[in-house]
Amino acid sequence: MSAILEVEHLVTSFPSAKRGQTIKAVNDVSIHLNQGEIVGLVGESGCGKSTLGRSIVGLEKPQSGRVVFDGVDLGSLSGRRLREARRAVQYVFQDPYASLNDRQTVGEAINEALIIAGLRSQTEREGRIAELLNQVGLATTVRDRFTRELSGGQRQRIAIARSLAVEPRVLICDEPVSALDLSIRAQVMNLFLDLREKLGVSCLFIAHDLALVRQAASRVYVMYLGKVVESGSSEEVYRNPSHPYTQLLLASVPEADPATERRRNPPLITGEIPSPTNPPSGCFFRTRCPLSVEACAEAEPVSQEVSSMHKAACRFAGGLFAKRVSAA
Amino acid sequence: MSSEPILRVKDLTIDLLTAHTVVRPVDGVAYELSRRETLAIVGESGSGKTVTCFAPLGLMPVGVQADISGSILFDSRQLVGSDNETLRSLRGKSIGFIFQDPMSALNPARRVGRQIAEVAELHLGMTARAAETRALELIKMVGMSDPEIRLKQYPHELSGGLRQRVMIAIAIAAEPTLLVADEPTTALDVTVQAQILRLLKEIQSRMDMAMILITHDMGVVAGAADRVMVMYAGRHVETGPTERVLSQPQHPYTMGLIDAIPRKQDAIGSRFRGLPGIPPILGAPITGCAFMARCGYAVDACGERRPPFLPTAVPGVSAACPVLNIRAKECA
Amino acid sequence: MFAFIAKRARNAVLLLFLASVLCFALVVSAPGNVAILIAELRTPTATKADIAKVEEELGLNKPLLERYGFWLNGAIHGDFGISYKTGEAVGASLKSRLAVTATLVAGGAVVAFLLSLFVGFVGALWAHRAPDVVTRGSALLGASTPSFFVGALLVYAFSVTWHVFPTFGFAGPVSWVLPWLTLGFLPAAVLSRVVRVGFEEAMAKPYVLTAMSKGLSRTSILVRDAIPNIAPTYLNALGTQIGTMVVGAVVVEPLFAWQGIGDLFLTGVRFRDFMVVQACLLVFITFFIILNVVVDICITLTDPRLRLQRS
Amino acid sequence: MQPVRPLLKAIGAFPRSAVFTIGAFVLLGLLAPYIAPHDPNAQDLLIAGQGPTLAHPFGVDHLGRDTLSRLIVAARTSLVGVCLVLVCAHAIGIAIGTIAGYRRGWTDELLMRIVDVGQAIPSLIVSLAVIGIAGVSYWNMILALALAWWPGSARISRAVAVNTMNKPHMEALRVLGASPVRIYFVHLLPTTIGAVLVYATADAGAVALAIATLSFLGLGIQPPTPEWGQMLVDALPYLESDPRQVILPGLTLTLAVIGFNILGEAVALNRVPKPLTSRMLAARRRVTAFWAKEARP
Repeated sequence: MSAILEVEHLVTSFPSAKRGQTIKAVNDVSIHLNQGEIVGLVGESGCGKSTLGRSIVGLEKPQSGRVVFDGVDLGSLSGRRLREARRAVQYVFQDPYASLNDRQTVGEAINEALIIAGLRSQTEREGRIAELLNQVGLATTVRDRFTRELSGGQRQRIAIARSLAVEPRVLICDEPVSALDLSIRAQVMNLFLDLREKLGVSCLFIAHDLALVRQAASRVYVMYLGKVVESGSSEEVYRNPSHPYTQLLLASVPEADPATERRRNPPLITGEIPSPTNPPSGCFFRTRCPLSVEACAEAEPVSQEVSSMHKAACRFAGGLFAKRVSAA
Repeated sequence: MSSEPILRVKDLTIDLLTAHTVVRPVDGVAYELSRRETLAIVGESGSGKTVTCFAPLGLMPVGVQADISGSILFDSRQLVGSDNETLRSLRGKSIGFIFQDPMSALNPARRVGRQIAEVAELHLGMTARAAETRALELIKMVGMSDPEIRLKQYPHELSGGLRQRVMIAIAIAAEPTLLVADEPTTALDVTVQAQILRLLKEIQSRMDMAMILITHDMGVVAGAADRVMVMYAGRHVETGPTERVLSQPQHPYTMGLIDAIPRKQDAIGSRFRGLPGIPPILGAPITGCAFMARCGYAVDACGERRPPFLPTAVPGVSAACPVLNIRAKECA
Repeated sequence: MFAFIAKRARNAVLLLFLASVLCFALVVSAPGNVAILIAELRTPTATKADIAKVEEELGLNKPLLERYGFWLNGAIHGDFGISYKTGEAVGASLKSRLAVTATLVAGGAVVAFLLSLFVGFVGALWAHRAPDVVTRGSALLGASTPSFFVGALLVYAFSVTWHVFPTFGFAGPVSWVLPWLTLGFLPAAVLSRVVRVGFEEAMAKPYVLTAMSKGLSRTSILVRDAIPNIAPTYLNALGTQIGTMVVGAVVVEPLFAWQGIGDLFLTGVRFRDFMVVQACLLVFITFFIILNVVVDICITLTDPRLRLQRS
Repeated sequence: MQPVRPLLKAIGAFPRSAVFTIGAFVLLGLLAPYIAPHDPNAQDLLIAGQGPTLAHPFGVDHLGRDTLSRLIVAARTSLVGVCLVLVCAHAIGIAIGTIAGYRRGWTDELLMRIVDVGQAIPSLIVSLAVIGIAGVSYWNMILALALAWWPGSARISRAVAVNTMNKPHMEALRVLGASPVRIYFVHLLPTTIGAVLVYATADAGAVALAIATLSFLGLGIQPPTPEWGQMLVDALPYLESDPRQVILPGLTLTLAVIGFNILGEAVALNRVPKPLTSRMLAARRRVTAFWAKEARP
């Protein structure tokens, strides 16, 4: 499998509310996405997962690092050529009520995307609109409805159809179901699975819902305070979390089964995410980590290989971890 | 839980009138809550779970008029039809409230200490200085570090979890007998959510409070609630002890909702389970069962009249489902 | 906080400098040759020699930068040159008229402040009931009535019909009442709407629901929760309105025959007396810049979020 | 079409009283020459200062000119002036505001600093200064007021533009690879113009007041063209003998402005929910009563 999208050492920062300070929302992150793969990106709010997604599609301007699509460094392009290259990577927004223009009908919204994609003939566009609506599981009769008349689930499908109009190869999905009703989330999630199967589209699935990501993604990245702390196949990471943050994060999720939930006594993470304006020295997680030692404050942890493809940025990851836990 | 329930709601119907529309988000809801008990009200957005608890106490934003009928007995006092002053004297003193988003729920221009202390001033008749001491005590009680400094801070200087702790301190300042928590952890991160839930349980048992926990998260329900009431389209469709409802759901909607939660056993890359169709749009009350259009078990009888709320085969669990009722009748 | 004030003061000085350049440039770039204008004012049949003489007198034949330096140096020391029209020293007339305008604007500001708070609070306390409808209606009317019309009506009612106050002149507090009311009326109406709209907005915020859940009464919520939130907006609007009142002096002073700076400015504008226009502009703009800094500091003090950002 | 639609929609939501007064003002201005009963400049010294008669229902002024006709024709003077000022000011303001909001970065910083300075100085001072330098004439007045008004328009346009650019549906267009020309001209500019049009209408009252004030000071509309402020100042010396000639133009001006101010208040409170009126409540309760009846059988 070859990587279709590679992100290398990406840094994106914002000016802070306090003057003269900056927030490194994404701090030296490298990830990749293979052809036809669904990859999860999880973390709590403020960990930089959305900023990473927005930086990839050019909605934020990264300070440094590279975004390579299909072997082409997007940083080396500009103007029209950049727009055309970027088109292959589309973005699905969290809020389907805001991502569509209220004043457009469904047909107009998709039609505009087709015009942007360079489809000149009106009849061809008409046919393509019907095809796209079909692809996302909507009847072609919705074409003349205004988007504001539709439900959240329908709107999200239309937003996806519009993205598909430019024939993307990668979808960056930023919390695509968290604004939707519980009972219809599965419908939209299954749509992503279908799209991958039928069109071979790869997905970067950004979410805070760990259970959702586990089921959908074959690989997963865990972010904390702008950095990737753990990565690996979903199987591995969920079964054998090797960064203390991942462990505590997974342990914090309550389970819907009262019997296990009552018995469960999750180790609580103390405190909250420190301000990204002024992150702790060394390991960013050490202020909340039950395992932290003095050395953690001195140097940034190096990514340790737990098993092949499974990495964690903690000095205790892998073999050392078990020792430390039993000692504690 | 043998004693007289602290809250007894019967046939509660609420119509919300606004400048543009009129909706009925609560349609004949009934439930009871005993002292020291936690009831979780579960439902999707628009199921009426928040309005059920807030409108009867006069907590509606400007521009929304709530017409309420039915009966709500709180501590053997009838709330429906009570005048504003009576309701106001209950709020804060006997019933504390926690809101979903602690950022917007706190006043950005006032110090958190003052926002807590004024409750003590109002309901416990304390002087400003005594109330300040009380606020300090409360801040310690909700587990905030550096309490003296926190008192003097403004909401925007605190993180989301700390803000929610302030909100809790405000709600319990006058030691109410009932705490209504509206999605108290939804706006928070999962690691902080666990801390806040634990704090709520702790305070509840320390202060001997009853609690209504409004949520959409079955995980939260499983961990925190004694009993659960599931709402759909403004109606209660199933109630019962948490462990029974969650493990043996009776109503098809509850079944679907619980089934839709991804499980550890699900294979990676497998399809997601969910409910077909979309929730009904609020408006006029629905004849027949509101869930009928999305229900796999529906029969013709479902559409005829509103299904009565009856005990099911599982002890302590009641549900409003015609199919279940028919089946129960056949068994009998 | 001190760093913030220092920074604002530094910016203000910079702005003052820019304003002085602007004032100077305005007159330099004015259409028509100033020298010809003045020469013709003196003798309608001005010859080339007359014009040259005027140029020599006013230093108009010197390079621009030198003229600016000369003018600025004079302005700092209170010398704004000689009026083309009257031949008086502009600096001296400004000094003698300052007290009149200050009295007018200060009185008008107090009227606007008190009236607007009273009207705004009455409206908020009895929101959407009779007192609110009445105060809102009056505020609407007030904000739509030009000050010269207000002045005319007041004069007609109180001087012509009832003989309570003198029609014009600057002679003791009794003669000040009508000009103060005239000047303060429109700003009061505008500000009372700021108060009323501010309350309306604040009372629709989610934190009001929290306050209600505490069992506070509507009046306590207005006082405790709403006021701290609308104070910064009100102060900002008050600053703007005080600025507008300085300009209002241009209308009100001639109406009541007060010899203030507004009256001087108006005469200057009418007769294109550039030295006077230039001097008055500089005085006005200096006042606005100082006013802005003061308002900014007040807002920062009342808004905790800004305070955090700026400290 | 796109910018007009939100305006029409907004007009539908305006308070009736505002729509009525503004509509009357605009109609009066448009039709003035056809409905004025007399030539507004025809003098008749014989009847100067006369009270209301059948021929002159509002009387005549000190030169014997028909007051009603002058009031009506003055509406056109005011309307044309207001429109000219607003068009000039908003053309500059919207151009600068949308460019700042679209480009952001240093362009935005620079343009907004200029706007800041422009806004810090009260508009009348700016206009007076311009007239003081450029001299008294109709076009100088328009220019002076436009110069005083554009910073406000630029500030609002920029806010709207920034807000629009940050909307996910605009971001979606950028991700789709829409060209800057499409984003700016097809989406950003029409949306901004639509939103600013409403503000411009609400602001028209302030411009009308400014024109009248300048004319009152003798620096705006020059005689014999009838204008309310100038009619008032003309009649001021006769305040004691004939107050009607002072009060009528003042009142007409106030009436014209009040419609715009009602609108301005409605715009400011647009997003703030208000308690329901009893009429509304009754209408909604009829619906719920119908529900109850329906549910019974």
